[in-house]
Amino acid sequence: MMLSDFPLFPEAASTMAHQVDALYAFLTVICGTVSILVFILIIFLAIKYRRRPDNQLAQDQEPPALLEAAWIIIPFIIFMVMFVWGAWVYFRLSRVPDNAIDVYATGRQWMWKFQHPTGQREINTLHVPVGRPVRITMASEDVIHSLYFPAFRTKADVLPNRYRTIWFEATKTGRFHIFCAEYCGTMHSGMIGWVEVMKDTDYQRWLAGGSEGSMASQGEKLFQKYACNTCHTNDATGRGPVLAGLYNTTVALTDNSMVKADDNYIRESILTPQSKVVRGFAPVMPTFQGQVNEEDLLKLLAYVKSLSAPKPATVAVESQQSMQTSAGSPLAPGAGQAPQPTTTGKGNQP
Amino acid sequence: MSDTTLHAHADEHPPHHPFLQHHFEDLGQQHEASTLGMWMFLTTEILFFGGVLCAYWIYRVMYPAAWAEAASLQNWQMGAINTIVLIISSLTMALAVRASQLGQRMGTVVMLVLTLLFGGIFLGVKGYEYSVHFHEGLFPGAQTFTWHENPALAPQVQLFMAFYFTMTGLHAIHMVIGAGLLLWFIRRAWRGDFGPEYYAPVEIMGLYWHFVDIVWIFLFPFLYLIHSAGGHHG
Amino acid sequence: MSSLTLHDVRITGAEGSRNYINDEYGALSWLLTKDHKRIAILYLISITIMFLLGGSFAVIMRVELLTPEGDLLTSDTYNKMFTLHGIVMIFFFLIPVIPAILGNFILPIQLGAKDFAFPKINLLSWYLYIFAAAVGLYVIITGGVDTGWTFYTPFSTQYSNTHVIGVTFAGFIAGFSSILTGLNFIVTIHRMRAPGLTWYRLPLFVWALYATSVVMLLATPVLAITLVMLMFERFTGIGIFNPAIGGDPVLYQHMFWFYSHPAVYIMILPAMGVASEVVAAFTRKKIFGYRFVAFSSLGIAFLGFLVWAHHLFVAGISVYSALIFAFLSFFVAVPSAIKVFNWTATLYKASVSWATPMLYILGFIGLFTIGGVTGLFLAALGLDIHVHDTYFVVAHFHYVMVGGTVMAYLAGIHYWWPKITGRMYNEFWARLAALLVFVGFNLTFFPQFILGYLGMPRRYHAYAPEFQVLNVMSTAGASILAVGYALPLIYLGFSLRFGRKAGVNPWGAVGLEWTTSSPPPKHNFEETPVVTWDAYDYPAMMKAVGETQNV
Amino acid sequence: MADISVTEHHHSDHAPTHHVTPLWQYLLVFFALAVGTVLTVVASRFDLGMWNTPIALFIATVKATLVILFFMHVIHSTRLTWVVVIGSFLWLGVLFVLTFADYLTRSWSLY
Ligand code: HEA
Ligand code: HEA
Ligand code: HEC
Ligand code: CUA
Ligand SMILES: [Cu+2]
Repeated sequence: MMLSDFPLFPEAASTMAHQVDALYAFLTVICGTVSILVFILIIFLAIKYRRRPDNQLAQDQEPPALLEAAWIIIPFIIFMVMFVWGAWVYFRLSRVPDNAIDVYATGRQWMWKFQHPTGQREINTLHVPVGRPVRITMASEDVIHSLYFPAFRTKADVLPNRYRTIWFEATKTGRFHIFCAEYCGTMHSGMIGWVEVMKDTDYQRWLAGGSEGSMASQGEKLFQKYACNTCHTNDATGRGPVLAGLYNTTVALTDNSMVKADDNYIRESILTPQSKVVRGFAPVMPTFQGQVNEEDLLKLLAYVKSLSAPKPATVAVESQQSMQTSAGSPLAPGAGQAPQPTTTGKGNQP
Repeated sequence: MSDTTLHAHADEHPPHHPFLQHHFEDLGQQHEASTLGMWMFLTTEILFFGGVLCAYWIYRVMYPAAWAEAASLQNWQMGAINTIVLIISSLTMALAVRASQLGQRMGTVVMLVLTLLFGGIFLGVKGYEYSVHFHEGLFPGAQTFTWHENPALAPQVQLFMAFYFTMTGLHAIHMVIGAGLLLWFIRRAWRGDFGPEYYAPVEIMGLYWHFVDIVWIFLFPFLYLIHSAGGHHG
Repeated sequence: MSSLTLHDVRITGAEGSRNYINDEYGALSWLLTKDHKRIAILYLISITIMFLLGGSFAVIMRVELLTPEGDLLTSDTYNKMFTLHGIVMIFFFLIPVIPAILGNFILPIQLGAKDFAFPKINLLSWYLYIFAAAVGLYVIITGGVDTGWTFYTPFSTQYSNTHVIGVTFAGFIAGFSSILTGLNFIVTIHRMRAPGLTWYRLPLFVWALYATSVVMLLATPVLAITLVMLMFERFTGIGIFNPAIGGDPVLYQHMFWFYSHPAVYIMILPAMGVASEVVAAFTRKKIFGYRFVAFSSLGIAFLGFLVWAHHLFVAGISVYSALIFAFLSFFVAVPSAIKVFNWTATLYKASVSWATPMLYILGFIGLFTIGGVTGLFLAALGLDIHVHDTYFVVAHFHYVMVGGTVMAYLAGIHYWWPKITGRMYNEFWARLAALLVFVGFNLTFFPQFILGYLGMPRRYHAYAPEFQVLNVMSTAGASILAVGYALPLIYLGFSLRFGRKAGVNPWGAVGLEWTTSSPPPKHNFEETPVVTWDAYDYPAMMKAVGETQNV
Repeated sequence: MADISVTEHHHSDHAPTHHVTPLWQYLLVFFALAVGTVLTVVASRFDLGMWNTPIALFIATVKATLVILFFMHVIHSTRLTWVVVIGSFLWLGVLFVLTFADYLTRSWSLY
């Protein structure tokens, strides 16, 4: 009668939910069996061999030693099955499908802010289409939060110093809980919301309704506002590298290492530009730490990502790369134009 | 109880040494127990300093440029002098242990006093460096960190300085505790407590002092002598 | 030959003579004592008080959680409640409880030593504990703290406006207390064993405490330095985990769990030691696979250091390192399994007494198994994503900590109570309490597994209405549990005055502690014993004694 | 080596061999430590590319080992002491290796 008030199993509304549930069921069966077996055995043995006048003394009888090996090896094999299965599910939960659509999220005490690439913004509610993988790129403005969708069986901590991503593909339309799962202060339990899963057509209609322009176009405005465009021009004449086509390529750094230009790399390039300096360039880019807030940062990110548009970008990539190799090699070893740290200290010149 | 196979021969001891505690069988057991105890304690110290070193290395790998820049703000001459000073004090400490092993009362006292003296010099130099950093605005904190000669690196330089003060500060606290102990040991040595039979306390004091020296042996290159990664860029 | 020895030893302790309790009188003779047995009593009193305090916080929380709305307490108060509950229970109750009370009392006696290697340091640990507890109480009285027991940055360093420095300082000091205890244990076990007491003759409680001490020594300093860095950061405003200057909050979590995961083995290993003692004593049998059980303690201690980041699976560590840590997490389960199966096998063809300590231990084995296997759920990466930071985790750790360690502690205190006080408690009430604890415990925490899988996050002051029924069950269970815990306070206190005299060896158990009078004399033994028998050599003893008392 | 054994005063099976290190050994170790310090400084003045850090670490480790073995008498200590010393550094290694296992693989991509 009260079944709706007394659920034993959460709703499963994503492609991964059933896989997590299957793993859960497997573990419950194995572990449940073992636990019950242990209970039954101890109760049975404790009753059967309870102390009576005729067995004041334990019979000094040792079970065969083979047993010892058995209960080391058999559980171990079972454990390894659990590990492999768990790892497999984890990997699928971590690996974002390539065709995912993007949503951006910011956590702050105590609300969730979502932005869609088309520019819609919402608080504590998230609209997504059913049947399409959705990737959420997110960061926190203050402490650590954790974006949790129980019905999708996924969550990820939202950090103040870098982007995390989380993805899901909803399989049902409807409203599902959003919780904050990492303790974040007074209203931690109030940092909740709903995810609205809509039919794709409804979703497209929803997206069309009213906006301040796409995130990328807002990012473009910021790109001018923060004067990024003074250095990052569309051709190789600027002081900074051309950003078109940068996203998801591999970048060579001055210390000869290579990094992938992913979300976090771009974020880092803006906030702590000197920590990874592109080969062939002087570390002259100023830090924007403390000047660009998380939401604007996401817009800049969306803009830089939008520059990877295929047509002109392929040209840009090539020109940028050839520029780097030609300009890079003569500059590389001890070109002296970089400010040498040793000149600023005191008392350190021999 | 008359059954002699049951019980240790409790009263075959010669008269008890004045420093033998009642629950030990003899001075050998006491000596062994106390040095083992000290080593256990040093184990915890290794992990104590090791924890902060681990954090330090994580960031050093993350921010090589800032680390090199920040290390160049340290006065390496002072660091080098202090390293030598501390090594000398370690030598005198070792000699103090030796003197007490050989029952040389005055030798022990003199060596302990020298150890204290060099330890004091070390702390003096360290204090001087601290005051200079303070004036340079290198002390981490919203108000106190005013160093911005290289604005792009300043945040991570501040991070480095947080390590600098945590690590050298903890080291200095250990030195101060060591100095306090030395004072007490000098008194006991003067009183003639130690000798070939009973020098475990001096040995333990030595273990502690050498450990503090070892910490510095690592801190010196870590904090003063970082060469910029990759060599050619800031 | 060994039978003769046992027989003789058994009659050495003379009744009614001077013992450690009536040896000296006056408050100072207790507060300045260097006798490990008196220090154990000091710990017994102070740790019990802390347990009641931590339990009161739990009761307040459970009452608040009766309804989905946060109507009884404000959010801030609730947050302080679970934080203080966690801190008091972990740092001031569970970590010291078995080593500092039972270990302190029994370990030197089981080794046939007069005292620990460093009696003064032993007393110092107690004072450090008291000092830390005092600082903690001061913080509680002046407003509390709301970070959760894990003190995650940057909340703890920059956003909380409660007494974080005070309480982390208390944790820091308590850490030193536990370091010194561990140090004392290790040196004592290495250097103070009675003649003839070789490693393989040691009771398993000693092995367990040895492994525990290793963990204490190697893990606690890292917590200490982490808390120092945290205090420094909060103090100067700028520091090592601060994202604004490039710090990484996840690094804090690494360092915190480098201690705190091994710390859960600081909590469970001594409990496993007690279990081995009690199982042997009440089956009158040598523990099956003695060496396996002994070495599995060391195995757990070692492997326990390699798995800490299983607390960080969703915190933002790399996928590859998550795989490593999950893989290693399953390894720790192997030595735990060895123990469970060996205890169970010991019951086979034994002479099982249903005395109170044994009831608790039978409960312990079952509940620890449930707690342990649900740990496997959490270690299975893909599943942890869903249940991390939900009540599933809360249920898991209460099963291992309350169902495991607290049960084992209760078993231990009942088992050694006659030795400690010289008196027997009332068996009827004791068994009733054991039953209540078992029932109340399961009713409290089993529903939380379901809640967790349903998705109820932990540290929630108000929750979604569909979770209410299970929460009400949980609160109901907690009230039964409270009665179950209150009873021992009463009947054990009662036994001090009215209990039957215990005699040297009321259980007919073997072990050096059962060869000296109850309560033991000041220096434990009239003369240093020489050991010529193996641990738990019941057959030999039984032959020697002839007939036994019924228990 | 003019070792003076003082063990004959002990009548316990616990008694360790109490070894008095000859003076010249202490002085030699001290000299090595001083040289090591100078070497560290000198090496840091040159740009050795990626080798600067390993060299500094190597010299520091050698110095520390000398102090542990000779000043702290581990070379003449019981096996247990060796275990304790080596064990504590191994444990520190666990902290380093597993923490770095996270940081160094964070940028690896998933396939
Ligand atoms: C006494 C304390 C204790 C103990 C012993 C354990 C034991 C274990 N714990 Fe637990 N744990 C905690 C206390 C403890 N834990 C606490 C306090 C937290 C939360 C902290 C916080 O966030 O506040 C936690 C959280 C926690 C997490 C993080 C969850 C999260 O936050 O997402 C994980 C993940 O892997 C975990 C795993 C394990 C494992 C694998 C064991 C293993 O050691 C268990 C091994 C035992 C067994 C497996 C049972 C016996 C075995 C058998 C009978 C064999 C047969 C079985 C089969 C063949 C299936 N624990
Ligand atoms: C040893 C460890 C230990 C122990 C014994 C307990 C015991 C209990 N714990 Fe808890 N618990 C933790 C360790 C422990 N806990 C930790 C580490 C956390 C995480 C904190 C965090 O998130 O930071 C936690 C969190 C936690 C939560 C989750 C809070 C949240 O996330 O929002 C809950 C909720 O039900 C809970 C309940 C209980 C209950 C009902 C008991 C019961 O077993 C308690 C029973 C005891 C009593 C009822 C006291 C008996 C006393 C009397 C009867 C006398 C009356 C009192 C006086 C005279 C003063 N605990
Ligand atoms: C003073 C000139 C200057 C300004 C202003 C500037 N940059 Fe840069 N930027 C550079 C230089 C030079 C580099 C290459 C060296 C480096 O990596 O630090 C660079 C690198 C980058 C990179 C990494 C490019 C790559 O190829 O890997 C990104 C992304 C970037 N900048 C974004 C921005 C954004 C966004 C802004 C404005 C908020 C901005 N920059 C403002 C000079 C500048
Ligand atoms: Cu945000 Cu909890
Ligand atoms: Cu753990």
